[in-house]
Amino acid sequence: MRGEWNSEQAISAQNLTLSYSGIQILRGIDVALPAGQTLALLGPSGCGKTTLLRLVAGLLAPTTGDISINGQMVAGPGVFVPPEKRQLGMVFQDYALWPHLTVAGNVAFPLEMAGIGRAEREARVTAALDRVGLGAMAARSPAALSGGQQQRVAIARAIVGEPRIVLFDEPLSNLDRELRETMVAELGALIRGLGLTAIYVTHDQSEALTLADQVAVMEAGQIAQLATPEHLVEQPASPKVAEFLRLGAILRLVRDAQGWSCAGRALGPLGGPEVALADVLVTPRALRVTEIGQAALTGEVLAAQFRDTGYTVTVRLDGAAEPGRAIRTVQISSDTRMRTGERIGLQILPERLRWFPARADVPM
Amino acid sequence: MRGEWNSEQAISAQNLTLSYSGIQILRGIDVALPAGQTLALLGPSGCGKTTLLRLVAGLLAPTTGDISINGQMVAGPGVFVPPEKRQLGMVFQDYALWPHLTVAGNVAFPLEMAGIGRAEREARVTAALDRVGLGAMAARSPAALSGGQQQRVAIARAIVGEPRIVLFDEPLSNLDRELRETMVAELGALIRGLGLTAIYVTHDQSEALTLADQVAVMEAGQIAQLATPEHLVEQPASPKVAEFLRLGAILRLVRDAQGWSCAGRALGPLGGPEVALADVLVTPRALRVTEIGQAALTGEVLAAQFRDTGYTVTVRLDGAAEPGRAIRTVQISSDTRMRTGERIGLQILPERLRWFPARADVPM
Amino acid sequence: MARSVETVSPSVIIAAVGLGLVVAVPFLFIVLQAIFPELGRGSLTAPFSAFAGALGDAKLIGMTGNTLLLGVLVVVLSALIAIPLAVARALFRVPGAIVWDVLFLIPFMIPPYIAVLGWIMTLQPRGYLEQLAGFNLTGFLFSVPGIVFIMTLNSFPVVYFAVSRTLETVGSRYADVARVFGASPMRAFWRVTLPLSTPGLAASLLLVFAMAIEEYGTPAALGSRAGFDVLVTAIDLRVSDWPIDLPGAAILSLVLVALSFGAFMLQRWVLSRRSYEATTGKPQGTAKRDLGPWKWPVLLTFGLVAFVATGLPLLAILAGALSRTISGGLVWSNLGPDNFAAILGDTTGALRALGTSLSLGVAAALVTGLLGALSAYAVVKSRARGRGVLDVLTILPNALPGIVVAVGLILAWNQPWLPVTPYNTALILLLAYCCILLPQPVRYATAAFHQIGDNLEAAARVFGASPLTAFRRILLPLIAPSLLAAMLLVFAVATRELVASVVVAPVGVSTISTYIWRQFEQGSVGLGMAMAFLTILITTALPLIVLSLMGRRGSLL
Amino acid sequence: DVTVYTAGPEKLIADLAAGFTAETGIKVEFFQATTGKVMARIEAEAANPVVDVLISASWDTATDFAERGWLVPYTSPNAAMVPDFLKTDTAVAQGVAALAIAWNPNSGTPRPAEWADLAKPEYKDLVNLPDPAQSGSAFELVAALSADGDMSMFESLAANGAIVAGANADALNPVLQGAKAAVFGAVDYISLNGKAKGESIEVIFPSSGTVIAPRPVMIMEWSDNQDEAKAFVDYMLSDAGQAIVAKQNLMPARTDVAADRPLIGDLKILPIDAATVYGKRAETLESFAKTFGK
Ligand SMILES: Nc1ncnc2c1ncn2[C@@H]1O[C@H](COP(=O)(O)OP(=O)(O)OP(=O)(O)O)[C@@H](O)[C@H]1O
Ligand SMILES: Nc1ncnc2c1ncn2[C@@H]1O[C@H](COP(=O)(O)OP(=O)(O)OP(=O)(O)O)[C@@H](O)[C@H]1O
Ligand SMILES: [Mg+2]
Ligand SMILES: [Mg+2]
Repeated sequence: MRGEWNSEQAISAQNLTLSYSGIQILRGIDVALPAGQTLALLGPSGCGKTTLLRLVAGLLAPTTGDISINGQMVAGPGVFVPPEKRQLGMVFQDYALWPHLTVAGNVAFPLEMAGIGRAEREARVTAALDRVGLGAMAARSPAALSGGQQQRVAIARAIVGEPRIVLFDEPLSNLDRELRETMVAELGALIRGLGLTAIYVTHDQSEALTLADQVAVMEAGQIAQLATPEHLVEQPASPKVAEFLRLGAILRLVRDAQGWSCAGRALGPLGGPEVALADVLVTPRALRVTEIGQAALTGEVLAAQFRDTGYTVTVRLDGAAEPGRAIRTVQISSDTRMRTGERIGLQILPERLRWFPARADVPM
Repeated sequence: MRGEWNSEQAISAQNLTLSYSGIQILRGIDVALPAGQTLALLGPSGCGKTTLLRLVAGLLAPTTGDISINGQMVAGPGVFVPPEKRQLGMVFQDYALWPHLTVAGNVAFPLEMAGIGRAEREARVTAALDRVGLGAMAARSPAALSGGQQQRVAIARAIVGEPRIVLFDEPLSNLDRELRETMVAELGALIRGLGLTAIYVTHDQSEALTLADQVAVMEAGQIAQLATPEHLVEQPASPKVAEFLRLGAILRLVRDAQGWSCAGRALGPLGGPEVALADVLVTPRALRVTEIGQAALTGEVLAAQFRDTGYTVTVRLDGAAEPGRAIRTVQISSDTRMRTGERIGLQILPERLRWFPARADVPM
Repeated sequence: MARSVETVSPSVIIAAVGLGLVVAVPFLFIVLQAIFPELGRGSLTAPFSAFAGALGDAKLIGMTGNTLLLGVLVVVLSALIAIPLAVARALFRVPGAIVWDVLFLIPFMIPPYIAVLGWIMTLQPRGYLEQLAGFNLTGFLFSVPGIVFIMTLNSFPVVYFAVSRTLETVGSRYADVARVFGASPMRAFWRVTLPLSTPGLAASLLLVFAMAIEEYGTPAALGSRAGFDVLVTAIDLRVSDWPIDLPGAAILSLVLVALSFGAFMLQRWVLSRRSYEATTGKPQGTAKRDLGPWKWPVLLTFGLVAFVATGLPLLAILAGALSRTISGGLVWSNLGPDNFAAILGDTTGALRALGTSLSLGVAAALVTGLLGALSAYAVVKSRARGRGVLDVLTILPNALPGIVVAVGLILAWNQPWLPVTPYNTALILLLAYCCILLPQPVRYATAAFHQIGDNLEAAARVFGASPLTAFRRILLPLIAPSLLAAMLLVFAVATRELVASVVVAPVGVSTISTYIWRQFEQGSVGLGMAMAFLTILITTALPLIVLSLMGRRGSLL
Repeated sequence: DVTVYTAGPEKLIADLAAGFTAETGIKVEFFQATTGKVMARIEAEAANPVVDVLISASWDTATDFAERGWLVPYTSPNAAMVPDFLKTDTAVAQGVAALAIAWNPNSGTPRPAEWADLAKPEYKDLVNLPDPAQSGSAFELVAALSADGDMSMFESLAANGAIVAGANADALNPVLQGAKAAVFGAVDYISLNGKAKGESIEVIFPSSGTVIAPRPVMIMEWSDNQDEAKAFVDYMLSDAGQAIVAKQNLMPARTDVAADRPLIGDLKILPIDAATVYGKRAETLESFAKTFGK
C-alpha cells in the first residue's frame, strides 16, 4: 500500500466548514500537511477534532470547503471520494472493533481488502499484534479483552496495512503510561520509518509534542494556532492557547512609571511592550524560588505533587484577588517536596516571559 | 442516599480470586479501604483493574474470597448481594450510557431508582450536568456527543446520586488536560465534601497521586503494592513498581572494594546494602547535571521534551550495554532545553537513591 | 447532512430495483385495478367507478372496526405470550433452545386452514377433545376470544423470534449497569432492556398486526359463526363467486393497506425518536445467565406454549391423518396408516409438489433475505435520498391479501407487450412469495440495523471495503441472527402458502398447499392431513439444520 | 395442446386429461381451483388470455361469458343426448351436481326426508347451511326455496339454531364428525364420495325438489387451439368421458350414461328463472344474512 511520495501536501483542507442540522461544528479550517509529517490535534473536549478526522477519512462530507489528499481533491463542491478510495488507516475514538470477528480477524481486515494473500496476511497480522503486545490474544473475541487491549487492537488494525495516511483519534487514551510511552515510540518509529503522514488527536501534550511535526490547537471548531511544537511552546499565539497548553499562569500586569505591577505589587521593569496594560505568560521556568525578602513575588504553597521528574508546586500569589477573577496561582517545579502552607518567594526571569497585548474586554 | 459512616472499612476484600473459564484473572487480592478514603488503582493494561471494580460492584461474583461493604459481606461463599443493593455509583470504562435515553435521562436514572421526586431530580440532574460542563446538552442523545462529552455524562451519572461508594474506571481518559484538571479538582472536592469512598482506576499517575489516599499498584492480577502516594513514590516496594511508576531508571550495581560500579564505571561509595549486587532506583531528583570532568556518570542527551513545568531530558549513559539488557537511560529535568546529542555529566546524590536487593535470576 | 455529493451506494440501487420489481410493480397494478375496473381487459375506461360501490358498503365501517380490533387484540396477546419467552431465550441458557425455536417455527408451516380445521375438529362437539376428555370448547372456539387465541398461536412466534434476536444483541449488560445504579431486576428490565429491544418489538408487532388484519382462514372459518366479519372476509367474498369483483377487492385491500400503513407510521415514529445502538465499537461480553431455580418453571412454560401452539394442532392433524373416516372417530378400528399409504402410493404427485414447494421456499427465503437486508440497510443506514419511499414500499405488501397480490402479479406480468415474462413459469410463484413475505426480513433486518453503531460500517469503509463488501463482511454477519430467523419464517410460510399459489400457479404446477387443498376439496380430509403432517416433518429438517449450525458457531446460543 | 381451467374436482380433470391424451395424443394442461379463483384468474388475464377451455361450476358464468362474446359457438356431436336445458350454443354441461341433505346416521337424529324437517326440534342446533354468498348453487337453493321473498323456511331454520358455516366443505365436516347432524344443501357428489370411503353420511334428495348445478364447458373465443379444444369437448361428452364423470359421483350430462347414484331424471328440479333470481341476488343475500343474524 505504500506509494511514492510527492513533495506536495499529503493532506490539505481549505476553508472547511461542517454543520450538523444547522449547528456549525467546524468553521474555516485550513490545514496543510506535507507528506511524511505528523500533525497533532489538540483541543478541548467537543471542539471538533473527531469531526475533522471524519471529514478527512471521508466519513462525512464538508458543508463547504474542500479537502485534498496527495494533491487530489477528495471532497469539495461536486466531488466526493468515498473512504475506501482514500487509502487511509484510522484508530477510531470508540475503537469500532467488529464484534463478530476475532482479534486477528479485525486486524487482518485491511489486508484482506488490499487483496494480500493469506500467508503474508497472517505474518503481518502477527507482527502487528506483537507490536502492540497482543500476540497471544489473536484468537480471542474482542469482547473478551480489557479496554486497553481493545484499544491496542484498534491501533494494530490501523497500522497493519501501512497506509500512506493514518488518522489517530486518541489512540493511547486507555493505556497505562508505560505502555503509552512504548507505543508512542513504536508509532513514532513506524511513522518515520515508513514515511507515513499522520493526524494524531490526543489530550496528552507530551504525546503531541513528542510525535508531531506540527501541532494544531483547536478551539470551538476553529484552529487557534498551527505551529511546530517548539514554536507553540515558546510562542503561543494567545493567552488562551497558552492556558490550554498549561504553559503557565497568565498574569495581567499594569505599567506605571516604576515599571510593571501585578495586583498592586510592583515587579520592576520587566521589559515588555510599551502599553499600559498587558497579559504575560509566566511559565514555571520563568520563576525561580528565592528568599522571601528579596522576592518580587511572594506566595503560599498550595500543593506539591510529584510529577514525572520532580515536584510540581502550586503557589498562590499574595495580593488581593481582583474581583471576578480567579485567584492568581503559578506553578513551579522543585526537586524537593515543599510543605503545603509554606511561604516562599519567587523571582521573575524577564527574558522567559511572553507578552500578549491585553484585551480589556476579555477578563483573564 | 448518603448515610452514616461507621469507622469500619467501607470496602474490604479478602483473598479474592477470579477466573474466566479457567484463566485466572485475579489472584489473592486483599484490599481494605476505610470509609471516606479514595483508593487509586494503577496497573498495566489488562492487569485486572476493571475486573476488580466489577467484583466490587457486584457485576461479577468472585471465584473464591469475599468482599464486604460497610462491614456487611456482599460476596463470598454462599453470599451474593446483587448490585442494586450495594448502593454504589460507577463510571464504566466504556461509559455504558443507555443509548435510548437522553443525556438527562441517563443522569436522572439513579435518582429515579432512589425514588427522588421529579422536581428535585431535575434540579440535581441540571447541577450534575453543569458540574461536568454539559448543562446545554441535557436533551441530546448520547450518540450525538463527542467521546469526551459522553465520558462526562458517565461521570455525571455516577455522582448525581451521591452514593456512598463510587467506582471510577478511567473516568477522565478521554478529556483534555485542562478539563481533566478541573474535573480532578471537582471530583476531589465532591469526594471529600461528601465523605465518599472511592476506587479510582487511572493510568494518569498525577491523577492517582492527587486524588488518592491510598494507591494500589496492580500487576498481572495481583496487588504489587498498596500504600499512600508519598510512600509509594519514596519507597516503591520493588523495581517493577518503580519502573511502572516511571520513578526513574533502575541500574544494576556491583560492589567491590572501591565501592559501587555500574557497567564498569566506578561510582564510589554510595552507601547502600552490604551485598555484592544490588539494583538501585535512580530518580531524576537523585541526579544533578555537573561538569563532565567531575562527573560520576556521563552520557549523551537523547531527547529533551517539554513537560508540565520544564524539560524532561533523556540521557543515555556511557558504558557498554550489557548483553540482553536495554541501553541504560536516565531522565533528568531541566529548565533549559538541551540539544540532542549534547554530552553531559551527572552527579549522583546518594541520599536520594533507593536500593533493592538484586535478584540474579531476574535480568533487569 | 451534506452528503448529496456522495454517489449512491450499490446496495441502495439493488434494493430499489428489487423492491420495484417485487413490490412496486404488482402494487401499482392493484392500484390501477382499483381505479380502472376494466383494467383486466386492457381498458382504462370508467376510472374510479368502482369506489362508490366498494366503499359505500354500509357494513364497511363495522368490518373495519372489527379488523382493527382483531389486529390489536392479536398483537397484544402475541406480545404477552412471546415477550417472556423471548427474554428467557435471549438472556438465559434455556436447555434445548434450538428445539424450542424449531417448535415455535412449526405453527408457520401448518397451513392456516388446516390448523383451523384441526382446532375445529378438536374442540367442536364430538371433536377429539370430547372423544378423549368428555367435554368440548365450541363456545370458546367460535367467539372473538377464540379467533384471537388461535390467530395468536399462529403469530406469536414472529414476536418471539424478533424480540429474542434483538434482546440477544442488547444482552444483559445495559441492565446490569442499571442495577449498579439501583434498579431492581424488574425495573432494569422495564426501563432498559425492554426499551432497548423496541426495534425488534415494534417491527414484529407491526408484522403481527398486518398478518392479523390480512389473514383470511381463521376469521372466515370461525368468525362467520360469531357474526364477526372483517375486511378480508369481504374481500374474499368479492372474488369467491361469480360475478367476480376484482376492483372491489382491490379497493378494500387498499383499505387494509391504509390500516397497516398507519401502524407502520406509528412504528417509524417510535423508532425515530430514540437511538437503539446497542452494538458499539467497544464490544462487551454477553454471556447468557443460568436460569438457576427458574429452570423448571421456564421449561414448563416453554413446554406448555409449544404444546398448545404446535403440539395440539399437530396431534389433531395426526389424528385426522390416521383416521380412516372422520365419522369413525378416535377408535382403534378406525385408525390406520391408510392415508399415509395413499400418499406414498401417489409418490410422484406428492413428491413433485414437495420438491416444488421446498425449492420455492428456499429460493424465497434467499431472495427476500437478501433483498430485505439491502432494503433495510438503505432505509436505516444509508443517507440516500428517497429512502423513505423504499421504506414505504417494504410495508405495502404487508397487509395485502394473497389473492389480491396474485391478481396484481397477473395483471402486471401477463401484459401482451412484455417480451419476456415470468408468468406461467414457476418464477411467478417465487415473485408472489417474495412480495407477500418480504416484509418479514425487512422488518427484522430494520430492527437489527437500528442496533448497530454507525462506526462499525465506517471503519470497514476506511479500511478499504467497498459499500457492498462492508455490507457483506460487517453488517450482514451482525444482523445474521435476526435475518436468518426471518428467512426461516419466510421459508416456513412459503412452503405452505395457498391463496396466491392457487391463483398464480402455472398450469400443471402444484405446490404442497395446493396439493393438500385439492385433497380437501374432494372431501379427503384425512389424505390432506396426512400430506400436511408429512411435509411438516420434512420441512422441519431444514430449520433444524440451519439453527444447529448457527448454534455451533455460537451466534445463537 | 389445450389449456383447461376448471372449477371441478381435480381427479375428474386429471382423469379426463389422461384419457384424452391417451386417445388423441393431444396434451392437456389444466389449472384447477374454486370457481372464484378460476374466474379471478381469467379476469386478471383478460388482456392476454391463455385458457382454451373453461369448465365452470356455475351456469351463470356461461351465460355471462356468452354475453361478453368470449365464447365460441360449438355443438359437439356427442351432445345429442344432453338435455336441452343443459346446453346452449356456446356451452354444454359436462356433468351435474345437485344439492341435497347430507345427514349423519350416527347423529342420533331421525332421518330427515324434507328440507323442512331440519327445522324440527330434533335438529335443534344441529344443522349447517353453506353460505349462499360463497357458493352459487347454495344461492340458487336459497332463491328457489324463498320464492317471492318468502324467507319463512330459513327463519324457522335459524330459530332452530341452524347456522351458516362457510363454503361447502366447511359445512360438511362437522356433520361427519358428529358436531352437527345434517347439512342443508350439501353438494351431493362430495358427500357421496365420502360415503364411498366409509364415512357415515347419507345423501337425501327431498322429494319437494332441489336445485342442480350443471358444470358448463366452454370454448374461449381467443383460443388458438380451437380444433383441439373441440376435440376435448367431444371427448368429455363421449362414453368414456361421461363414465369418468360418473366415477366422480357427478351426474353425467348425457342421459344415456349410467351412474351409480340418482340421476337427473330421478330428481325433482326446482325451477329457477336465472334472470330474475340473479337480478335480485343482492337483496336475497341480504335478507338471508339478516335471517341468520349476520
Ligand atoms: N471474557 C473474558 N475471557 C477471558 N479473558 C478476559 C475476559 N475479559 C477480560 N479478560 C482478561 O482479563 C484481564 C483483565 O481485564 P480487565 O478488563 O480487568 O483489565 P484492566 O486492568 O481493566 O485493563 P485496561 O487498563 O486495559 O482496561 C485481561 O487480560 C483480559 O484479557
Ligand atoms: N450527531 C450530532 N449532532 C449534533 N452535534 C454533534 C453530533 N455529533 C457530535 N456533535 C457535536 O460536535 C462537536 C464536535 O464533536 P467531536 O466529536 O468532533 O469532538 P472532539 O473534538 O472529538 O471531542 P472529544 O475530545 O470529546 O472527543 C461536539 O460538541 C458534539 O457535541
Ligand atoms: Mg473525539
Ligand atoms: Mg479496564
